[in-house]
Parts: sequence; C-alpha cells; structure tokens
Amino acid sequence: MSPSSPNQKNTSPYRQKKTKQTFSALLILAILWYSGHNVGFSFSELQKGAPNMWDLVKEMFPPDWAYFTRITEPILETIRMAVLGTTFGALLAMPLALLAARNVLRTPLINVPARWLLNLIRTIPDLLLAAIFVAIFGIGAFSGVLALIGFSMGIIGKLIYESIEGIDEGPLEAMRAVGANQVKLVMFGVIPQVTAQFLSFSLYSFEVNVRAAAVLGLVGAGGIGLYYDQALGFFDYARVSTIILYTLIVVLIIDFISTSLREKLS
Amino acid sequence: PEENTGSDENDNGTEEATGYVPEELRVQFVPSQNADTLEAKAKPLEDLLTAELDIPVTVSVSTDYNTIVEAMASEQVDVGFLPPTAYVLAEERGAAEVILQAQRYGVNDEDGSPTEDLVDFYKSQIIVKKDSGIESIEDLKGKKMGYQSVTSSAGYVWPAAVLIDAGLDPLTDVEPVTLKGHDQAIISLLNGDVDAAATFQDARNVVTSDYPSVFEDTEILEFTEPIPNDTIAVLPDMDQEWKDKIQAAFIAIGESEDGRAIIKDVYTHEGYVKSDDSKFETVREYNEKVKTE
Amino acid sequence: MIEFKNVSKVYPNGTKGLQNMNVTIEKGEFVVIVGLSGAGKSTMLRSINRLHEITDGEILIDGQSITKARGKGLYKIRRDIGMIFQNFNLVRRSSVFRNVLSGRVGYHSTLKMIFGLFPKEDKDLAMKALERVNIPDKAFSRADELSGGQQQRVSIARALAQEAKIILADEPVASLDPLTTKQVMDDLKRINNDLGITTIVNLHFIDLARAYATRIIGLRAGEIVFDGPVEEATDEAFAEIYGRPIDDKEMLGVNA
Amino acid sequence: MIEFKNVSKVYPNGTKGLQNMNVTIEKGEFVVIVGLSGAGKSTMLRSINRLHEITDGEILIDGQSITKARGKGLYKIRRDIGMIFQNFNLVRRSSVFRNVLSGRVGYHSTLKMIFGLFPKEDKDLAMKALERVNIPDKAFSRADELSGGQQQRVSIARALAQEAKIILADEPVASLDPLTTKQVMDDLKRINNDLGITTIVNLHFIDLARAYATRIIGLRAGEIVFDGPVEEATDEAFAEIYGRPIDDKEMLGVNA
Amino acid sequence: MNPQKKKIFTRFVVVIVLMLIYIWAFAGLPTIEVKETSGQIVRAIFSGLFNPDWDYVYDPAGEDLIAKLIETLAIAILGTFIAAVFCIPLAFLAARNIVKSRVISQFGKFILSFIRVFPDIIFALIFIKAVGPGSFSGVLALGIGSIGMLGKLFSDDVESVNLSTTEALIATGANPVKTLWFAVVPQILPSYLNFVMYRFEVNIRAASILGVIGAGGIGTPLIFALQVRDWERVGIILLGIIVMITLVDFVSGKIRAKLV
Ligand SMILES: Nc1ncnc2c1ncn2[C@@H]1O[C@H](COP(=O)(O)OP(=O)(O)OP(=O)(O)O)[C@@H](O)[C@H]1O
Ligand SMILES: Nc1ncnc2c1ncn2[C@@H]1O[C@H](COP(=O)(O)OP(=O)(O)OP(=O)(O)O)[C@@H](O)[C@H]1O
Ligand SMILES: [Mg+2]
Ligand SMILES: [Mg+2]
Repeated sequence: MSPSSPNQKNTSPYRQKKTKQTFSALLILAILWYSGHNVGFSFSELQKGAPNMWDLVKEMFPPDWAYFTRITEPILETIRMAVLGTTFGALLAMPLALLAARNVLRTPLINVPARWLLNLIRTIPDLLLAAIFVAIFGIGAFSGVLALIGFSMGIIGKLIYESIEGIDEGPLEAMRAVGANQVKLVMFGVIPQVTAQFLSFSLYSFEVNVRAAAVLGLVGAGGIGLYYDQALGFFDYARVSTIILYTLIVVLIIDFISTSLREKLS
Repeated sequence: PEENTGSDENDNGTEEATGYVPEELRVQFVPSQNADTLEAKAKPLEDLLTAELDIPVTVSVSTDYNTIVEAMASEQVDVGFLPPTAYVLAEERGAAEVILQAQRYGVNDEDGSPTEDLVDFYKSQIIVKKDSGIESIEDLKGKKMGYQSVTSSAGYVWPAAVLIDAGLDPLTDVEPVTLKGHDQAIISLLNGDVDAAATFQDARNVVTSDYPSVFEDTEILEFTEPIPNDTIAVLPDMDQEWKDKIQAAFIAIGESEDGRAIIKDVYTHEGYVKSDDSKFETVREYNEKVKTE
Repeated sequence: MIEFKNVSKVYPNGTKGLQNMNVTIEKGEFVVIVGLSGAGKSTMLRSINRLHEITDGEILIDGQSITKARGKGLYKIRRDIGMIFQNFNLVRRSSVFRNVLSGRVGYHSTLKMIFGLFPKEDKDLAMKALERVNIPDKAFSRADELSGGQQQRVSIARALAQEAKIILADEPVASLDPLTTKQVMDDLKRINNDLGITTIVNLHFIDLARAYATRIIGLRAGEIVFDGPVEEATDEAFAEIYGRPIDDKEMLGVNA
Repeated sequence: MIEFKNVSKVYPNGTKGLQNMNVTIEKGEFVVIVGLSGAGKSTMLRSINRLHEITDGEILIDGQSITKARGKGLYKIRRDIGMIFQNFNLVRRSSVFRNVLSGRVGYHSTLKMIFGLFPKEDKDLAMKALERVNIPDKAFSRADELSGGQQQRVSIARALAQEAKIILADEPVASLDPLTTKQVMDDLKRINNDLGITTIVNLHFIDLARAYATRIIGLRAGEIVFDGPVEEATDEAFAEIYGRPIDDKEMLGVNA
Repeated sequence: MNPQKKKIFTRFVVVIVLMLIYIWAFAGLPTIEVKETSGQIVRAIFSGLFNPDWDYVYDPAGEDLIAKLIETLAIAILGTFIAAVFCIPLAFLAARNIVKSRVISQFGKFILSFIRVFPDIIFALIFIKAVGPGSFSGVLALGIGSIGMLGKLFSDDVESVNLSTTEALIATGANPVKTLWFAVVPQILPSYLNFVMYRFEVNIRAASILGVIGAGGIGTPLIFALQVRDWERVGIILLGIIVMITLVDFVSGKIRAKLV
C-alpha cells in the first residue's frame, strides 16, 4: 500500500525487543552454565548411576499393607491439624495480601510494609518457627497448628497477592465508579475474581500441611512425621511407601471433594 | 578382621585383587547427636585426609544417616561416620564395615563437665526435675517419659533397657512421648511437658545458654551402661590395604597436634582408635532387648 | 454542575489524552460527546468520576473538587455519578443480578456489604432495572453467558439501579439493535427530563446525537473543537470535528 | 459456498441458540445478518468456523463438512475463514503488531511459530493491514492501551492479514466512528468485490445493511425469519424481523 | 428465584459439612497454657537472632556464609530451572480446559499429586544412590520434587484463563500448539513467572532437604545451628537468606518488567 520505508521504521521496535530478548536468553544461559559448573552437573554421571535408583524403588515394593491400619490414627491427627493450620493461615493471609496488592489500595505506605511482612514470614524456617512455639506453648498439637498457620500464611499470602495484582481492572473501575470504598471494592470487584485461585492456593497449602509431617513431628504433635522417621530409621522402605500411598489417597480424596464442591458452587 | 594380613610390599606386578581400590576417597560425615557444638564443615577433614592419603578426598556433611547408608550401599561413598545404631543397621544391609571409633573425653557424672580420660564410649541418662519426688526408676511408673525416636541409642534403646531391668515396660508402664532432639527433651522436662527424659550425658549443656539454671533445676535419676561411640566405617569390599591405610590415617590425624585441634573444634572428636564389629554386639543385644515388634 | 478547569491528561506512555480542557456542564443537560475513535472521549468521561487521574487542572462536581476529594468524600461524589462502560466491566464470574446489585453498594454500610445484606428495595430496584433493559430472565445467569448486547444492557442496568444524579455513558448503544438502542436512549432521555439528571453520552452516531442531545461537544486529539447546542451542530461543524467533511456517502449508516 | 443443513445449537444451560437452520450462501455474496440482540447472530457466525459446536445438523464449506473435519483438515478450513469478533478477542498483554501477526500463524509450521519466525512478507502484510485501519502508529503499543475503537480495528486488521476466502464479521463497526465505519465497510466490500471473498457481517444498522449487502438474513430467536436480496428487505420485512414494526422515530439513529 | 434458592440450599449443606469438620478438628486440640520457662527461652532465642554471629560471614577457608549462599543459589537456580521446564507439559496435560478429555486431565493431575506426596527425602535418597551425595543430587532432588507444586499451581492457573482470546487463533486455523502459544501463553506468562520465582525462593530455603543430602548449601549449617541452639549462628544465616532473597526479588523484578 504505502512505500516500504515507514514499514522498516515501524518494525524496528519489534527488532529491538527481539535483541533484548536474545540478550536476556544469553544471560540466563550464562547463569545456568555457571550454576551447573558450581554444582558439578553431569549427565553422564546421572546416566551411569541411574540403575542404582531402582534399588531403592524396588525396596519400596510391595508396600507393607498391614501397616495401613497402624497409621490411620496419626494420619487423621495430621489432617486435623492441617485443617486448622490452613484455615487460620488462609484467613490471615487474605487481608495481608489485599494490603500488599498495589492495584487495590494503591498506597505505597501500606503496600510496602505488608509485602515486607509477607516476605519475612516466608523466610523464617519451619524449624525455627517450631522451636519458638514449642518454647512458649510446650510440645503438642497446639504448637504444631501454630507452626502450620505460620507457613500457610506465607504460602497463600504470597501467591494470592500476586494473583490479585493480575486481575481484570474493569470491574474494579466499575466499583470505584459507583462510589464503593476499599472494602466494598474488594468484596464486589476483587473477591469474585480471585476466589477460584484463593481456593486453589488454600488447598495446595492444605496439602503441603498434610505433608509437613516432619515439622509436626518436631514439636511432638504426633501426626505422621514420627512414623516417617521411624520407618526411615529402620530402612523399612515398604512402610515408607505405605505412608506415601496413604497420603496420596488422602490428597486425592480431598482434591476430588474440593473440585466437585467448587463446581457445585460456581 | 583386625589383623593386617595384606601384602604391603607388592606394589608392582600382579597383585591379587583383594577388593576395590579407591582412586578418590569419598567421605560422608553425620554428626552424632551427643554433641553440644557442631560445625557443618567439610574442608578441614578433607585437607587432613588428603595430606595423609595422597589421593583426592571429598568430604560432605549430612544431617541424616540414611543418606550415608544408602550412598554406601550403592558405592557412592567410601567412608562414613555413623552413629552406633545406624552402623548396626548398615552392617546388616552389607553396606559398612567398622574400622575405627571416635574418642571423646568422658563426662563427669557429678556436674556434666568433661573428664581427663579419653574414652570410646558414652552414656545416656534419665533425668528428672529436682523437686519431682521421683527417686528411683520404679517411681517412673505411670509418669510421662520423653524419648527420642526408637532408633536412637542414647535417647531410647539404652534407657529403655534400664526400665526393663527395673521391671517396667518402657512403652506401656510409662506414658511415652517421642521428642525430636535431646535439647527438646530437656526443655520439655523443664516446662513440665514430660516428667522424665532420656538423653545423652550430659545434654543439659546444650540448653545452658537458653536456660542457665538447668543444672540446679534438674537431677540425674540413673545412668545407662556405656554406649559405643560413633564409628568410622568403610565399604566392606574395599581393598584391605586401603582399609589399613585409612585406619592409620585417621589415627595419625588424631595424634598430630594440628589435626587434633581441628577434629576437636569441628567434630568434637579427640582422636580415633581401632575398632571392629565385635564391639557392636552390645548394640545388637540392646536392640534385641528393647525390640517392640 | 460539572466544571473542567484547565484539565490535561497525559498517559504514562506519553499519549496525550486531554489537552487543557475548559468546559462547564450545567445540571440537567443532555450532552453528547462525539469525535473520531481515539479522540479522547472515553478519557474525558473517565476523568469526571476520577477513574483516570488527570495530570493537570481540576474538575468540580457541584462545586466540590473531585480532584482533591479523599476517602468518604470521594465515595460520596462517585455514588452520585452512574457510569456505563464501553467494555461493560462486568464481573464475569458473578451472576447478572449480583452485578446489577453492586451498583447499590455506595448506599450501605461496609459491614452489611461484606455479608451481602441488601435490603429488599434494592433487589426490587435491580430487578426493575433489568426489566427496563429487557433481560429480567437472565438475572441468574453468569455474566459471561450473555450475548454482547445483553452484557451491554447489564452494564446499563447497573447504572440505572444506582439512582445517580449524573450519568456518564460510554457508547452505551454500540452493540445494541435498533429497538433496544431506541429504548435505552429514550430511557436515558426520560431520566434526564423527569429527574433532571445530568447526562453525558459518548456516541458515534451523528443523527442519534442530534436527536437526543441538548448540547454537543466535539473532540479531536484531546481538545474541544466544537461546543454548542444541537442547532449549531451543522454538517460543517461535524466536518470540523472529524477533520474533514463527511460526504453524503459517508453519512450512510448513521444518517442515510 | 457455505451450506447449513438442519443446524441446531443448544447451549449447555438450555438456551436455544439456533433452531433447525437451513441456508446456503454462495461464493462472493455479501450477506448481512440482522436481528435483535440475543437473536443468535453471533451463534450463527461462530458455528460456521466451528468455534461453537453445533448440537445437530451439518455445515459444509465449499462442499467439505467442517462439522466432521478433524485435525489438519479443520485447521486448513479455518485458515481460509477470517473472523472479526464482537468483543475483539485481543491478547491484551501482547503488542498490537503481534496480535495482527497472529492472523498468519495458520500458514507456517508450528516450530517456526514458537520461535516467532514470521517471514518478512507477513510482517509487511501486518503493517499494511494496520495502515488500512489507520493505526500503524499504535503497532508497538500493548493492546490494552488502545481506545475501544482502536481495539476493534486491530481485530479487523488481524482478519485482513489472514487473507482468507471467507470473512465473518461480528459487528465489526460497533465501536467505530462514522469515518472509520465507512472505511471498514468499504474495505470489506472492496475485498468482496475484487477478490470474490464471501463476506458475512452481523450488523445492527438497517441502512448500513441496505447499503452494502447483496443479501440480508433476518434472525429471530435462532430462526431465519427473513432471507432475500436487499431489494426485498423493505420496512415491512424488518418489522417482521424485529417482531414489530419499526416506527419512524425508532429508525432514528440508524435511518433518520 | 428458584435457581437462587437451590444455590442457597447447596451453600447451606456445604456450610453444615464444613462446620462439622471444624468441630472435629478443634476437638483434637489440647488445652493451651503458656509455659513458665517460655519467657526465658524465647528471650534467649531472640537475643541470639538479634546478635548475629558476624564472624561466620566470611572465612578464608571458604566454608562461610557467603560461599554457602552462592552454592545454595546455584543449586536453587538449576533445580528450579529443571522443574520450570518439566512442569509445563504436565501442567497443560492436567488442565481441563485445554485437554478436552477428562480422563487425560485427571491422569495429569494424578501424576502431579503423586510427585507432590513423594517426600523430598526419598527423592534425595534416590538421587544420592545414583550420583552420590553433594550438590548435584541436591539439584536433581529439588528439580524433580518441585515439578509437583509448579505443575499444580500452573495448571490451576491455566484452567482459569480467559479462553475467548483463543477463539481468535482457532478461527485463523491455528493448531492447538500455536493457539496456546499465541493466545494462552501471553496471558499466563506473568503468573507462571511468579510461580517459578516463588518456587525458586522455596528452593533457596529448602534447608532441610539440602542439609539431609549433604549438598553443601546453607541448609546443613542452618540445621546444625538449630540443633545445638546456636541462635547467633541461626541469626546470621537467616539474615543472609533474607538479604539474598530480597536481592533476587529485586533483580528478577527488573528482569520481569523488561520481559513482560
Ligand atoms: N456461552 C453461552 N451459554 C449460554 N447461553 C448463551 C451463551 N452464549 C450466548 N448465549 C445465549 O444465546 C442466545 C443467542 O446469543 P448470541 O450471542 O448469538 O446473540 P446475538 O444475536 O449475537 O446478540 P447481540 O446482538 O446482543 O450480540 C442469547 O440468548 C444468549 O444469552
Ligand atoms: N491506558 C492507556 N495507556 C496509554 N494510552 C491510552 C490508554 N487509554 C487510551 N489511550 C490513548 O489515548 C487516546 C484517547 O483514548 P480514548 O479511549 O479516550 O479514545 P475514545 O475517544 O474513547 O476512542 P473510541 O471511540 O475508539 O473509544 C487514544 O489515542 C488511546 O490510544
Ligand atoms: Mg472510547
Ligand atoms: Mg452477538
């Protein structure tokens, strides 16, 4: 249609972006290469040793079926703590995430500290969290639940805050336009858009909590952690695989229930 | 296998292949639980051993003896530092053969301070609060007892044997509480979560900085019999000459002044003595004695 | 009354949305804004209720500066301004009814709204608004199950339910058929006449503009290039707005 | 040639989109589909390139059944059908240029596309398409930085770049100003005339329909209630389509 | 208003069931009491944390905080990279709106769940048997272990994507791969990067697994310090991790802003 000169000029930002991307790719490659060098990455070694991996897998079969009944009680106890830990973690995470999201409150004075708090929570290692709670409340389920609340908050808070920042701004505008204050804006513009993700993250965190057996074991809260320890301590891999299978079943059931619930509700 | 029967002189020519000859020595170290300071350092030992053995040595530090045993079972590690119970289990799996044991200073029974003697064993203790009214093992009946995991020699096996000897079932006559960490056991005792705790001697040192009056507030109810110290074990099918070489190297390190300073600082070891599997019969016996299932 | 005082708006990427705009719109006027696509019509409308922050100048609503308003004051001003969006801005996962009801949140306490406790009158109002745009039967469908025109009408219903004193409508009839177009425009006009509600509408149709407006504002590249009563909005005036005369054939589709 | 054979479409929630539709559209026709909002215009259009699965019947494109086509065959048929969407369907986070280029992906191997290796001709074609809709200067803006009408035009440019044999346009001018409307419709008409490209357009404007169409199809509640050449599309015919006569005042805005 | 009533009814049932679950969960909690020793011990912990052991930061022998952190960073980068690559096909396989067959998507979800319930330490043991203890097995264990979580979060995100833009691509005759690439990928790229960055952070902090494996990262010293209650050491290590994560966050934010 028109001469090709404007074309050339106009495709140049396109090319510019390409160059930028090429540079980023090269940078990433360089970082990967250095990391590989640092850790001694070697495909040939992996290939050579791969057959050994099966030794362990073989030992896990067949699972120790008789062990199933023994671990039902601790699994239930773990679930119990995970339910509480996740619920309160999620309840605390949501407001924090809303405060941290830059598109809802739009006040750096609040966003920045909230984000900082979220970061801090996530940095505290489980073990330290457990040590502190045990020091205060002694060993037992309560300290376990508190520790779980701590890291559910970390997980959910971070993830949900990022998805809040990614929501469609249109409905937010509509709510601002009808004169909604921040809370109403959140209730009608933000929440409906992120509930699906919020549920997904909470469930994920629930799952993590069920598996956070090690930490629960640390605080003497019972749960499945001690059984893992014991089975591994005796190199009893058949029992280890039994515990894994049991956990898998629990996770799948929970997944199934939650998906069908979600479908019913929406 | 305590005698050195290998032919040291036949370096060249057709040497009988007595086993596997390492070209590079891979050592993994798991700190024993019965220490009150630990450093996650590999380099010092690496340097000391390289100097002694003239082959490249890599040392890694791990927090879990499962990894050493599995790595040794698939010949990814040549030498492992294993706690006694773990060694027995590894030996059963054909993954390890003990050649040395670590030495430490003994612990003063009165105040938990170190003694002058180097020993290759340690003890474990059952500890209660001073004003608890528990005066003998029999008094523990019906009380809450803090143990470590059932694979722990000092935190479960030996103390449980003490209870058995006194006519108590360690799992049903007391209310067992499994704790993770000997420090945790002491703290749970202090804050009343348990009435008595089984720990190594003297685990109270670990918590003195957090709780300075721990020695005044608690007392030892009973000591156990000696428990063999940590082992240094090698792959069973290693060439005998090499087993000897490694044995000699560790002993030499323990005897040299620099070496000793380093192993003391980093691993709280004072030296190494030769050892063999027979010394661990007691461990097997104890394991058998307290076996639950 | 809406007053623009030296209002300018520059988008972060440098695009000039509005350039030094000065204009006053009296209570009860029915203003239609026309201009080429990209002229700044949406930008102007969105500046009024401060959905866009202007970069310069000040906008007064009934003498109060919305530019300077904060917190409750701002919410209050906005509650009295209804808006119909060009791209609907519905919460796609929520039901139509809930979308319309959300127009009422400005009237109730935050606590009640958290629990979704709308009084019966509000629900009736919402249903009535949906009836007015002819889609009461879609009330409990999810918003994303509607046809384009139906979504447009939900957006209109939300603004109607809001019972505002000013209505801003950004191409409210773009995806509607002639019957519904007529109905919606008539509705806007009736509300404007009966209740004296100031109405500002962005439109692309010259003849629709002429038929409903009391005043026409023409924009080009963020500047007002025409402002006057309908009578003055001659073909020449439109030629001026669109940058060149609109010949007869081009009037087709809007003015044939 | 596009043939509908006893086509019905029921949405999962029970809404009847199309009801037993039989119609044949010949190569080179310029068909305008009119009808009330929600009548099924979009549904009909989307059934042609199988964006919606019909629940009954069959649709043939140049004698080939698209209803039964699978894999490559289906992609091939679709590549030859360009579509302009009512709600634009742009990838909002991508640049305008990339959005337009994406109209070309049907022509190249998957691997090349993943690495974004479009030949120079494609890029020229994309730029030309953008020039045709008057927004070459926005080529490297993100799609969500455009005004409504500009987004509409990106969607049109994408369909133009596709160089299809059939063009389906779902209210392509809904948010455009009269000048651009004219330009776009002229373009569609020219392509239709010059290259013999079959063109089907959903429109709300009776007069636009009359001005450009060679044939008009009227829909009501998923059924064809009118089908004939422009000359037959009298006011009475439209009254039939819209369910009641359109009085003069209502014609306003589309036909004044 | 029948549909609304029905909805209210299902909600009601759900609420009742949830309440029962919570009653059951709370019933398991023991009475809470604050221990008398707590003040002393918590004070000791915090005074340690706030008096970090600065000597550990640098040590000429090379086994200091900085060296360990760099090592950890390298392990986390590679581990995350492996997971970030391998989670993609699994995530799409598990997304119900992309894979039309429910059976296949369920299978994809099952694989992801399976990886997730597999304890890290088992992955660690498996790879130690293959390549020996050290950073390399740490990388492999982290890499494979992270696939489960990344895949799950990512596939959930793919499921919530606005698919109307895919119509435009489908209509041009694009095959599913091209459609995904042009219409879905730009939409999910930001959250994908978020998830990857989040997992990267988790991997940096994956002290327990790296410590278990003897991978040489910061994990081992951290666990040792916690075990012997050397809070000053814990303090300095935490500080190191916080600083590193903040730096990484900052740099990645810059890179992301350039890319997306
Ligand atoms: N995804 C969907 N699920 C359920 N019903 C739908 C869906 N999409 C459209 N419908 C319904 O099907 C009918 C026809 O819709 P369609 O989009 O074809 O209308 P249209 O003629 O294009 O209307 P408009 O002019 O408003 O765009 C409408 O009643 C609409 O509510
Ligand atoms: N978020 C944004 N960022 C950058 N530029 C923008 C943004 N929104 C709009 N613009 C630009 O500002 C100018 C005015 O846009 P505006 O949306 O006000 O146009 P309009 O008159 O409403 O057009 P239309 O009739 O097409 O809706 C356009 O050039 C547009 O590209
Ligand atoms: Mg606009
Ligand atoms: Mg439509």
